[in-house]
Amino acid sequence: MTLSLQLFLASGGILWLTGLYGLWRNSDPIRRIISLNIMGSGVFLVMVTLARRETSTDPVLHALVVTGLVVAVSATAFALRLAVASQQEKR
Amino acid sequence: MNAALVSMVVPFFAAMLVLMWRPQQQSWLVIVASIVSLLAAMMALLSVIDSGPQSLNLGGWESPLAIRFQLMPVNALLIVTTAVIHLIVVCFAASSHHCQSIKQAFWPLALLLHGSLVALWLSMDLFNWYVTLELLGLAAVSLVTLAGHKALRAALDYLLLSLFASLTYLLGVVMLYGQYGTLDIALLATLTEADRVTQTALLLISAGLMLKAALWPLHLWLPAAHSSAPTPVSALLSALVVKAPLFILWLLWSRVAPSELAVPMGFWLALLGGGALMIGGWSACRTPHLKTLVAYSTVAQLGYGLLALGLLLHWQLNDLQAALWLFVVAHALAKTSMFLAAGEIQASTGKKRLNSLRGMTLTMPVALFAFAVAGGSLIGLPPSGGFIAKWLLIQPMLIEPAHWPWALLVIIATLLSAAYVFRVVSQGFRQSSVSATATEHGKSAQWLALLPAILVWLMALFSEPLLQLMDVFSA
Amino acid sequence: MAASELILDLILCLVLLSLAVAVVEVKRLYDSIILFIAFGLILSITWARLGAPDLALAEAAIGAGITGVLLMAAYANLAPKKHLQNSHRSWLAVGFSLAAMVWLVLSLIPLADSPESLVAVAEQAMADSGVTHPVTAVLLNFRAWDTLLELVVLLLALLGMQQLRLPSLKIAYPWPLLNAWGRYLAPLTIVIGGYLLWRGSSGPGGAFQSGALLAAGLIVLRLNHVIPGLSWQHAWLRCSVLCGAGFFLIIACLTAWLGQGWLDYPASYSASLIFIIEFLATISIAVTLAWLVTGQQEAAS
Amino acid sequence: MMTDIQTILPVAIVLSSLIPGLLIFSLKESQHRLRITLNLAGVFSKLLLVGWMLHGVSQGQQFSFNITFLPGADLILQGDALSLQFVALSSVLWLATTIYAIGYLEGSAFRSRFFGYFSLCVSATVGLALAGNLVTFLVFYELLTLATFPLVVHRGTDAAIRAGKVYLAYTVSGGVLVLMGVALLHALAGTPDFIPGGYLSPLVDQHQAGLTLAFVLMVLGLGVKAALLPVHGWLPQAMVAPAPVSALLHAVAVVKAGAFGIIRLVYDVYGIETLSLLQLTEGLMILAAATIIYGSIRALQQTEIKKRLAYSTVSQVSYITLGVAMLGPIAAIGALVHLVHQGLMKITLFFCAGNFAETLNIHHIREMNGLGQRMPLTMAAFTIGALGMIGVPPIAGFISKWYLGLGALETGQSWILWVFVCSGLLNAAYFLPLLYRGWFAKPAVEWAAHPQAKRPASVWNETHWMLLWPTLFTALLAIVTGILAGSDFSPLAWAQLIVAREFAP
Repeated sequence: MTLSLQLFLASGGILWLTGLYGLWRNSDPIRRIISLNIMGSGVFLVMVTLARRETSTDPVLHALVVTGLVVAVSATAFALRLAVASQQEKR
Repeated sequence: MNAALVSMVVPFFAAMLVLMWRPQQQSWLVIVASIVSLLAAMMALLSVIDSGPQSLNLGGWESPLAIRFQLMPVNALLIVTTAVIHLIVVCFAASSHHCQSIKQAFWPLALLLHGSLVALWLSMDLFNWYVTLELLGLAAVSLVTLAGHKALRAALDYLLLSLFASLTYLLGVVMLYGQYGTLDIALLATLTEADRVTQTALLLISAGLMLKAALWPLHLWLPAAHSSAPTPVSALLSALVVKAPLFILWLLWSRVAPSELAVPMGFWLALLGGGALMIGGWSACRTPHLKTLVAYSTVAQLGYGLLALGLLLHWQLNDLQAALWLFVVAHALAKTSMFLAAGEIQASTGKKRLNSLRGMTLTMPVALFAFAVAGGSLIGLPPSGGFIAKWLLIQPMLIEPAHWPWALLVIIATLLSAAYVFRVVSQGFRQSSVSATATEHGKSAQWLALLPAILVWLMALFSEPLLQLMDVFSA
Repeated sequence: MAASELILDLILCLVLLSLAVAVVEVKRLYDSIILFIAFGLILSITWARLGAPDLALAEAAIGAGITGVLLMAAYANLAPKKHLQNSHRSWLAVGFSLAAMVWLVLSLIPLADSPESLVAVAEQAMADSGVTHPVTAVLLNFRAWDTLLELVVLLLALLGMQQLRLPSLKIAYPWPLLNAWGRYLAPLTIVIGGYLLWRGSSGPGGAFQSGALLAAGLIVLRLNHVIPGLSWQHAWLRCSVLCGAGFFLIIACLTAWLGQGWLDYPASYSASLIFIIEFLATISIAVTLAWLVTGQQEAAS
Repeated sequence: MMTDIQTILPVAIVLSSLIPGLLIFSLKESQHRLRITLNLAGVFSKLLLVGWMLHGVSQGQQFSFNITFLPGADLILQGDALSLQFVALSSVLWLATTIYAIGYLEGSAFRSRFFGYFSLCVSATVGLALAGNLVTFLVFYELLTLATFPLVVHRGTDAAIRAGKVYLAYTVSGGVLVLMGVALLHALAGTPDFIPGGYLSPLVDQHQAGLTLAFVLMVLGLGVKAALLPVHGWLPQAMVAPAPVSALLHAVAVVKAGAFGIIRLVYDVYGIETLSLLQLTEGLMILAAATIIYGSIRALQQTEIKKRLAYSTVSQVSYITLGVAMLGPIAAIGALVHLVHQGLMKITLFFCAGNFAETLNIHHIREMNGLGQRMPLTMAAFTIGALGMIGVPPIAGFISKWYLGLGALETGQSWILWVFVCSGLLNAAYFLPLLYRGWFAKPAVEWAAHPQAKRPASVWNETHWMLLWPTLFTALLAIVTGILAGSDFSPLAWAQLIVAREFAP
């Protein structure tokens, strides 16, 4: 079990970095927002994996992930709207 | 503690009331809410002075499970500062003619920002800070977008960087939780060891917070966002919002981090602070636009905070935290004044550039005076709040000959800040070709811009109780 | 057994990672969005695999579903020339990322062996929480303050979007199939949403999942022009957006004023209080999310 | 009862100019009677209060007021003999300058702003003089910088703004150096009150480097205002300011603030003993001597009247520094009395220059030919000031130079005598041609045909009475203090009192 936990932890970290890389690499706001979501997914993956370390899962971490998800979706919605607005302005 | 909760809840409720009933005359409601919040904040401060730090476990659960609030002298002071600045800013927004167009949307956002800030100051929980930081970020970005189309690009960059910073912060928090199984600052402080996980986690958290606080070299978003925002918003952002991450950074490194990590990190933080002072000051001296100058000055002044924090950690000197927080409070007041004055001037001339300030001593004397007086505190001229803070900062630098190079840094920073402040002021004294007609309108807004500047100079007279307050805490 | 599970995990991870890299690297924005939605679905499978069914549900509804709709909507409203990747690959960025990867992974791996958590404490407190599902207990009782603030985050996102004064989403002529399906789908989501909410006190589910589902239903109805555009003019809409956070805050104040302390529910009422809060929160979440997706209807138009 | 007054009096002296100043800011341009009333009320109440305190101090009373400020450093205002020397000088000259300025600025714009800042400057100067410890001194020292800047740029022309920037660059840098010096001393020794003989002697062994650095920092910082050699550049530039500003502030208040600071530093902070142990005054002496010679030479090269006077100020103020640095009692008397005498003479000269410019638009030396026929009284005042500067008896300047020379002999620094001789000759070289032109040269144009003004009906009307009378008043003072130097109430007697207290074992 530990091995696959390590695997998921590492994947979470790499996802986070992939998002970071995407953020750096892209200039288009929508792609940047997607990259941010990937970063977020990486963090959530780490959290869910950590919750799995004991026989019973850690409810606190799960609750934190739920909160994090809602925060992420609100921010994403707002950011996308802003991106559209700012690009429409440019035209 | 209850008073502090009232100070936090009142803005939240007021925001909901404004949103729900949408009264035509909203300003009185907002001002009353701010006054109530300020009174409650003062009562909280008094209660801390009387009976020392207080702790509250939300929901009545045991400490590792519950989110914990703690009222200490430092955050009581910050709550009062927040309330004072919000009160001044909403009064300014209500009285300035140039803020008419943004009012409807401004009130609820400003109130939510106020409540969120107080929630952040009170909390002692790493994840709860993540939520409050998100609140602050969203509220701040929404407020920036009030300026209309020109500000959208800056707002978007601000939002993306802020979200990125939050996720960086969150990863670090999760790692700390994974390692130590708690999110509470006080508990973590007893557990942490100087291992690899802790180090990485702390670095991630710090990177996220430094980005949010626009600490050099992660400051690039700040000048665009703060200068394109509407005037009252710029004041709130520069004065308060960027200080919130600094607060967390301070608690984290001075409490949670083991000293093996904190001492070397302190050195680097102090160096970065020095960099902020130099680069921020230099950029402020170069920019042709008034509000951008003020925004760069925020970058530079945050460098003082970082320098104080870094040296506090590096030398393990708790005395420096008084310097750190007095810097924060003094800068908050002075910067409010500067932004309000600059914004009022810019709105009335309709031009962004510095040279539109010609003849301002005649047309808008109070606004220019406010700018100069606030600038005096930023430079650190006595007897102002900024001076007290700087004085406390340089004392430990001077006592050891080995520390003298840091003092040199402060000298250069002071000269740079003097250079950019007087760059503006001397423009105001320049003769203007425009026929000199003193404008009567907007007088009250100008006086409101002057008010925080006067407060920051009054701070010097009350330095004794302020310092005692800080001592209560470090004892 | 363990080996086969490990292989499954390995495959999951590889798929996730390669999808993520593809999302970042593909040329066309449209592909990137589609891949991201797929990524969200795989992620929710991963979470189910990791013993987090309620999170899997939330991720499927919120992460993949609503975010996907949002992305597609934004895509539809953007200038076409913006869709191509413009920058060349930065080897500096790649190099930095690889170095950071090694460092980050090395610091993450030890965490698998340090089982420090609040599991025991939470289990102990469950009896007094008023609910039986631990995640709900954490969300609405142990760390209720986080949840309250999170409702405010939603509200702020809505306020921010609202005052951008964008025209409402361009909604094409309803797709016939969608139209037909929508009439069945929407009521179904309401039923499932209600079930999830009710179930939340004892099993996987709860306010966020059901709110997200309800929002999806509302969105479908809106896309079919069954319900009119959402506007701040309507008092009942304002009411439903604010009721979650507002009621929560009132309860918090009342417990601090009359009861034992901030958010400290009286033991005998805690179950019902939590249910009312969840119910109102669900309404707020559903309306806010739907509103965020479909956009503000200008009063004038 | 008496104790109350002894606490309040120092504050009252500062407030007597501060409050009218703040009130004047709020006045409209047109409320010009009220403004004059406020100004004069401030001036006379200040004179009254200073007179009261002078009396008290000569009787040996202590005046002191303090409020808490920084940890270990209160804000203290106190009146001792040394402060009063400076306070009395600035108050009397404020009277003269206020009347002069009212006449000078009649009808021009921004008068509320001008008089507001002018009063703030005087308040800062007086506060600086009354400061009871280094931190208080620092506070007023920086305030003085701030309050003088608007006066330098008052005219708002490009030249004025440029000069203002130069002024700020020098004075703010100087201020920072002083701040660092004060903070360094505070870190080492705290900030006790000024005390004759200084308070640093216990630290000499342990903190030699710190004390040396602090001294260098502060002398450099104070040297900016005192116009010591490498950092004197702002003073000639600042001459774009209106004449009353040049007269009171740049000839007296600001430069004397620097010199006064050096006096305090040497006598009441470090103390003579400590300084001779640290061997720091040698450098200060050389710097001052060099400034004296350099200022004189530069003055000789100037063709504008105000510029020449400005470089003369650079040179003359360093007499004070030199006298202090010699560390002997007689030289100290010379330095202290020169503080007053030079002020009286130099303000007279600047008033005269202002009168020439205002009445006949004369700015350059070559235009002065035959001025004595047109403006005999002003020219007479100018002559008194110039001769005093050269050191001709019985004018005040002679007294101070005499004591300085004696002091040089007493401390065995005979090379300084040569500096004085040399400087005296240079003084004569740059002042006497002006006198010659004024009295004996033929004017280029007949005064009757001069475009600016017709010949006045009577001698007393050669220029506006508000410009003329202050000039004559200060010129008279310069003679009287010289002639009556031996009496009990002269600046000389007061300087002897100070030195008796400072050098008392």
